[in-house]
Amino acid sequence: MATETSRKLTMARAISEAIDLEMAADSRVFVMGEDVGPYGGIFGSTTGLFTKYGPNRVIDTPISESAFIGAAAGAAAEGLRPIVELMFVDFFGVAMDQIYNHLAKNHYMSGGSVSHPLVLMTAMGAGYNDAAQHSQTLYGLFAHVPGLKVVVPSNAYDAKGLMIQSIRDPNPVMYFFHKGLLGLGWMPSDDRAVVTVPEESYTIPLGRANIVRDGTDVTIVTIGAMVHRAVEAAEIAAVKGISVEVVDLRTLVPLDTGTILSSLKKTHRLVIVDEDYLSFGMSGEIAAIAAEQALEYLEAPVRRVAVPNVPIPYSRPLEQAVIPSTPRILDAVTYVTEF
Amino acid sequence: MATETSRKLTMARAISEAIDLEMAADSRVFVMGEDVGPYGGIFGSTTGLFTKYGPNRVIDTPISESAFIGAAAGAAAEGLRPIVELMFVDFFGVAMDQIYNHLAKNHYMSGGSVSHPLVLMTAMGAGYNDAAQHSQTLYGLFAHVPGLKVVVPSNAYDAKGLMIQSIRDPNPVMYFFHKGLLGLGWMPSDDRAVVTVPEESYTIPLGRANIVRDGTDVTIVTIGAMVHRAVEAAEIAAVKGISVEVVDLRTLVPLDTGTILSSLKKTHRLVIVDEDYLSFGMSGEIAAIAAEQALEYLEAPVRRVAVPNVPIPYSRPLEQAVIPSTPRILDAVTYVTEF
Amino acid sequence: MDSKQAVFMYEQMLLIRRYEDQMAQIYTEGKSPLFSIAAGPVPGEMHLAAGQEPVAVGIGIHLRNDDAVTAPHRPHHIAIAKGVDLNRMTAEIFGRVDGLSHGKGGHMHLFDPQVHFSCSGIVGAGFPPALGAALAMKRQGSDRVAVAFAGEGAANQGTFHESLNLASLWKLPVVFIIEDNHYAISVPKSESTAVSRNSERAAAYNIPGVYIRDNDVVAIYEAGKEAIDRARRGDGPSLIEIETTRLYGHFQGDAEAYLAQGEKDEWRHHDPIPRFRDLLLANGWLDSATDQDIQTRVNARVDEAVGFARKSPEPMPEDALTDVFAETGKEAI
Amino acid sequence: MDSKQAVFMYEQMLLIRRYEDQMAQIYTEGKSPLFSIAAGPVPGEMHLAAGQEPVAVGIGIHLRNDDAVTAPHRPHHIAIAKGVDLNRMTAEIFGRVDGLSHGKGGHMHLFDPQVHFSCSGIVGAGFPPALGAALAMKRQGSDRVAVAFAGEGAANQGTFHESLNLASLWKLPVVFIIEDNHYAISVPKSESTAVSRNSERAAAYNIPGVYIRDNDVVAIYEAGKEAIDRARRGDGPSLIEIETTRLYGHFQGDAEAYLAQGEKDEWRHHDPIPRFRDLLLANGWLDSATDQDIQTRVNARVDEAVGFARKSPEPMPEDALTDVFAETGKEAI
Ligand SMILES: Cc1ncc(C[n+]2csc(CCOP(=O)(O)OP(=O)(O)O)c2C)c(N)n1
Ligand SMILES: Cc1ncc(C[n+]2csc(CCOP(=O)(O)OP(=O)(O)O)c2C)c(N)n1
Ligand SMILES: [Mg+2]
Ligand SMILES: [Mg+2]
Repeated sequence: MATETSRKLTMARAISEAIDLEMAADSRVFVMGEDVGPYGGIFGSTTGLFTKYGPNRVIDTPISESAFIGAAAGAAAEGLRPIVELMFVDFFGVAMDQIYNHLAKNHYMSGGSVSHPLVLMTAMGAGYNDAAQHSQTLYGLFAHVPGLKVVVPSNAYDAKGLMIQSIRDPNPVMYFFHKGLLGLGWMPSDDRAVVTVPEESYTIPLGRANIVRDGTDVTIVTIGAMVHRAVEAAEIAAVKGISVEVVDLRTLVPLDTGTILSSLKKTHRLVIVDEDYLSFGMSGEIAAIAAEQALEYLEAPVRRVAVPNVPIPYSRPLEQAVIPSTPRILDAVTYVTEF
Repeated sequence: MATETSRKLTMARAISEAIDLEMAADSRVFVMGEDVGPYGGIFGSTTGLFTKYGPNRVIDTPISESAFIGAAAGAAAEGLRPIVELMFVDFFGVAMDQIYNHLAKNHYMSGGSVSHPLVLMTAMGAGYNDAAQHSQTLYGLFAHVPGLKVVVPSNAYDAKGLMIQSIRDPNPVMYFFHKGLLGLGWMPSDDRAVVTVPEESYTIPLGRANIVRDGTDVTIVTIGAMVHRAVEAAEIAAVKGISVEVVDLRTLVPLDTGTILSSLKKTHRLVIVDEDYLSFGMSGEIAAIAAEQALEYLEAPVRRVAVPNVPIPYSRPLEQAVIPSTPRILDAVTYVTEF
Repeated sequence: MDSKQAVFMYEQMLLIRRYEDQMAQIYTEGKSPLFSIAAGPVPGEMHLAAGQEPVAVGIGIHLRNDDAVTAPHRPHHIAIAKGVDLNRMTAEIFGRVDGLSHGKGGHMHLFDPQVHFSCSGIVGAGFPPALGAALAMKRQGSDRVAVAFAGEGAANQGTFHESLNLASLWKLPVVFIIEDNHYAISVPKSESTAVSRNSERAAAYNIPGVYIRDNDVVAIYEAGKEAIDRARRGDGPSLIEIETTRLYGHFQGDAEAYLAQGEKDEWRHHDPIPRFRDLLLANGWLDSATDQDIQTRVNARVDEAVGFARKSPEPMPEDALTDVFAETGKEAI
Repeated sequence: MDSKQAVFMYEQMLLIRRYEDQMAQIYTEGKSPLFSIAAGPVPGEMHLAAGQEPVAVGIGIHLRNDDAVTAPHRPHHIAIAKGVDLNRMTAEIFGRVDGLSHGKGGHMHLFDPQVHFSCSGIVGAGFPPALGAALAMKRQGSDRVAVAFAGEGAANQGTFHESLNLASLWKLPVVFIIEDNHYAISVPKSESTAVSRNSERAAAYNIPGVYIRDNDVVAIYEAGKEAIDRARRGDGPSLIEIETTRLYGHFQGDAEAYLAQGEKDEWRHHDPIPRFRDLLLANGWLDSATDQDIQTRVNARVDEAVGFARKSPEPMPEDALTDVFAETGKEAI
C-alpha cells in the first residue's frame, strides 16, 4: 500500500496516462495532432498511445491546424470525443477562427443544440530560450473569449484529474501544459510538479482552486508553473515571518472567485503572479475582482508580477528578466506586507 | 470663418478624408482589403479613394486575410506605408498569426532593425443584430499582446486626427472603428459622433485620453461607442446631483494611465464601461490599475459594465441585454456613489 | 433523374425562390423610409440565394437526413434543400424563441442537428467541420457523407486548401461544392482567383474536380450523384464548382454599383427556374395544373413558416445569459 | 553555370556544412551529461540544415543583396547563401549583444535588413511577407525579386494557398521554394500531402511548377535561374519544389526513432557535397589544392564567426524592455 500511494509521476506521464484511461474506457475518444503518433507528442503527451491504439485512434496530421482543429470540432458535433493537440499555444493564430468563432461559440449560437465535447491540449511557457514565438502562455486570451473552458495544471496529480475531467466535459476545453513542468528530461523541469499520482482514474472538477499553501498575511493568486515560484517565495517569506497563502487557480474558466475572495478576507493583501503578459489579461482580471468584491478588505495596493508587456526574448539574461521570478514575487510580497 | 469651423463630418467621412490626405501627401501610402476599391469599403472607410487614386493604390483583395495582411507587413518592411482593412475585427482568427506573431513582434525580435509602419483598420461593435461573428469589439485582446498600438476613436474629430497619426506612426497600429458611430445611414449611428472636423490635416497623439466631461463624484473610464452611453448616463446623473467625469481613453496602447489616476484622485469612485467581454480584458486592466495605483483614493468598490461573458446574441432583446446601456451605466454610477 | 425526382426538385426550387422573395419583402418591413439594417422584424445582414436554387437542390436531392451539410453566410437555399425545419428556421431569422437557436443565432447561424445542418458567417469556415463530420462517419463505419458548400470567394481562403488536402489524404466521405456566382461582394472572380475554374484545383489534391456551367440543375444532379455515391462508397472526396447567379445583391441593401450595365439583366433572363419548368413541361413530367398546385403548396408552406415565426414570442432578455456552456449554463457569467 | 559560379557555390556549400557541423558541436556544450535544451552557450531549439545546402546555394546564387528572402525555422543555410552577416548571425544564435537582434531573436528569428533577409519559427508564415516585399518592389518599379523558402510540411498550411493565388493574380516578382526533405518533424510527406509533388499544385495558381529530384545543385541552379529571371522580367511567380535531405534530426536532440532502418544512411551516402566536388573535379573546375584552400578558408570563416560570437557580451537584463515599439520604446511597459 505504501508503494501504491507513493507512485510519483511526471506531468507528461500523468497526461498520457489520463488519455490512455479515457481511450480505454470510451471508444469515442481519439487523439489528433502533429507528431502525436509514433513520436508520442513533441512534449510526450501521447507517449505510448500509438503503440497501444494504433493509427486510427492516434492520428498524425499535416501542418494544417485550421483544418484539423476545425475537423475535431466537426467530429465532436457528430458524437466523437476528440483530443486535439496544438503543438505550441503560440501557434493559435493559424487556427484561431476555428477555435473562437466556431468551437467556442457554436453551442451558444445554436441555442444549446450543438455541442463540442473536445479537449484542445497545448504546450505553453518559457524558460528554455525558445524566444517570442514558442514561449508564451496566452491563457488569458482564451479566457477572455466566452465559450472555452481553460485548464492550466501545475502538477502531475492535477494534470491527470483535470485531463480526465476535461475529456468528459461536454464543452470545448483548452488544456494548457507548461513545458517546464512536464519532467521531459531534455528540458529544465520543476521537481515540484512531480507528485504522487494514483493509478486509477479520478477527476478534479473544473472551477475549483487549490490552496497549495495556507497563510494569513498575503494571498498570492497564480496558476501553472508560477505556482511553484510563488510557493518558493512563500517559503522564503515564512523565514522572514510573513505568512503567505498561495492559491493555485487550476482553471481560469470557470474561475473560482469564491476561493480568491475568502482568502483575501483573511489576508487583506493580494499579489498576483502570472506568466502571461501583464496588461489586459489574467492579472488584471484577478485584481479587478478584488477591487470590485473585496475592496474593503484590502489593506495594501494590489501587486502584479507578470511579463512586462514585451515579447519573450531569446537570450538567457533577457528571458530570465521578463519571466516572473521568485525574487520579484518576494519583492511584491514584501511591498504589500510593509505597505 | 463660422462656416469653416463648423463643418461637421460623419466618422466614416473623417476616416476616408484622413486617408485621402495622407495618400496625397505620401506616395508610399496605399490601401488594401476586401471591397475597398469601387465599393469604397463596406463601412465607407475608403469612399472616393478608388476614383481618385486608382487600382494601384486602392487594391481589392481576395478573401485571403493571412496573405494580404502578411503581405502588407512585408511591404511595410520594404518601405511602403500600407493601410490594410480587416473587414470585421471578428474575422481576426483567420489571420492572427500574421498579425500577432509577425507584425506585432518583428520589431522586437529583430532588435529594432525591422519596422512595420502599417495601419490595420477594422470594424467593430454591435447594435444591429449581426450576431456572434460580426458584433464584437475585441480590442482588449489586441491590447494584451505586445507590439500593436490600439486606437479606438469615439467621434469624427478624433477619428481623423488619430488616423493621420496612426499612418505616420512607425509601428503597426490597429485602428478600430465602431460601426455604430460611422454615420452610414443604413445603420443606426450615434449623432454624438458627428462633430466639427477641420478640413486640413491634423494629428492627435496616441496615448492621450480625452476628458469628454468634467466631474467630481465619479470617474467613468471608457472607449469607443460607450463614451456616448457614458455621457448620457452622466447627463442623467447630473440631474440627480451626481457629477460624473467621463474619460475617453481613445487608445488602449499606449494607455494614458496618468489621466485615469488623476481623475480618480479627484472623484474617488470608478466605473469602467466596456463593450468588450467582461473578463480578462480592458475592464479588468483599468480596475487593476486603480487597485495598484489608486487604492487609497477609492471610496467605493470599482464597478464594471461590460458584455457579460457571452457571445453576442442575434435577437434584439437579447443583444440589447448584453451590450452596456445607459441604464446599466447609471446603476453602476449610483452604486458607487451611494456606497 | 426520374420524373418524380425532377418534379420534387422543381418544387424545392420554387419553395426556395418563394422563400427568398418573401424574405426580401419582409426584410424591408420597418426599415423605410430610410433603409436601416437594424430595424424591423428581421434585422442584421441578409444574404439571399435566389438564383442559386439549382446548386442546393441538385446536390441536396442525393442527401439523406443523416448526412451532414455545412453552409456559408448565404444559407437558406441549402438549408431548405437539406430539410431544415422551415418553421423553426424562419422563427430563428425573426429572432424568436421558437427559432432553431431560440433567437441566439439568426440568419447566418442556423443549426439543425436533426438533419445535421450548420452554417457560419465566416467565409471558408465550413470546410473543416465538414471534414470532421466525415471523419466521424467513417470512424463510425456508416455510409453517411458530409457536404461543404461555399462561394467561389471562399476558395481563396486557407481552409479550402488545408481541408481538401486532408480530405484526400484520409479519403474522407466529403464533397466540396463551390457556388461560383461570379462575385464575392463586389470583387469579381477574375480579380480574386488566379484560375478561371476552381475545379482545376482538384488536381492539387488528387481528387476529381468538375465544373458545371450555366446553373444547370440537371448537370448538377448528375455530378452531385457521382460525387456523393463515390463518397458513400468510401472512395473519397470530390470537388464540384457550379456556375450560378446571385439574383439579389450581396446582402439586402447592396446597391450593386460595381456591376456592369446589364450584367444582372442577363442573369435574370437566364433564370434557372423557368428553364427547368420548360424542360419538365417539354418532357411531359409536368403539366400546368400540377404546376399550379405546386405553386399554391409552396406559397402556403412559406406563409405557414412566416406565420409560425411571427406568432412566436421574442426571447426574454435574461435568456441571453444561458447556453454558453452545455449542462447548467451557470458558468455563463 | 560557369566555373567561377560553380566553385563559388561549392565554397558556399562547404561554408554552410562547416557552419552546421560546428553549430551541432557547440550546441552540445554545457548540455552534457544529460541533454538539456536550455543549457550551454546556445540554448533553445536548433534546426540544422546540413544536407540542404544545394537548395540555398542553387537559388541564392541568382539573388542580389537588394532581393528579399524569407526563410523558415531552419534558416542557416538560406541566411548564409543570402549573405547575412555571419558574425552577427552567430552572435545572435549565441544570444549576444552583437547579434543581429542583440540577442532578442535567436536562431529562428534572424533578421538582416542589409540583405533583406528574415525568418520565422511559424511554419508557412514566410509566404505572405515575401509577397509583400515583392509588391513593394513592383510598386517601386525596381527589378528586385523576393524568394520564400519553406519545407514540404509548410505547403499544407493555408498561407501557401492564399499566397500563391495572390502572387499569381497580381503577377508579383516572387519565387516559392519548397524544400522537400521528406519529413515534417516525424511525419513523412506521404502522410501529410495528398500529391506526391507540390509542384503539381502550381497549376492551381496558373504558374509554372518544377520538381527537382535528388538534391541536384546543378538542376536547382538552372530552375532557380529561370524562375528568378522570369520574376525579374515582370512575368510573375513560380513554384519550385526540391528533393533534399535532412542530415541531422529535426532539431538537435531528436532521436529520429520514426525513421526506417537505414533510411538515413542512404541520405548520408548520397551527400550532395562530395557529389558536387566530384563533378567539379571531373570538369576540371577544381583541383585538390584549390579544394584544400577553400576548406581552410571556410573553416577559418566559421571559426571567426564563432569567435566573434563568443567574445560578444551577453545583453543586460534591462535591455529586454526596449524595442517593442519603434522610436522611444518607452511605451514598452
Ligand atoms: C474570413 C472572412 N472574410 C471576410 C468576410 C466578409 N464577407 C462575407 S461574405 C463575403 C463574400 C463571400 O463571397 P463568396 O464566397 O463568393 O460567397 P457569395 O457571397 O458570393 O455567396 C465576404 C468577403 C467574412 N465573412 N469572413
Ligand atoms: C504553424 C506551425 N505549426 C507547427 C509548428 C511546429 N513545427 C515546427 S517545424 C515543423 C515541421 C516543419 O516541416 P517542414 O515544413 O517540412 O520543414 P523541415 O522542418 O522539414 O525543414 C513543425 C510541425 C510550427 N512551428 N508552426
Ligand atoms: Mg460568390
Ligand atoms: Mg520537411
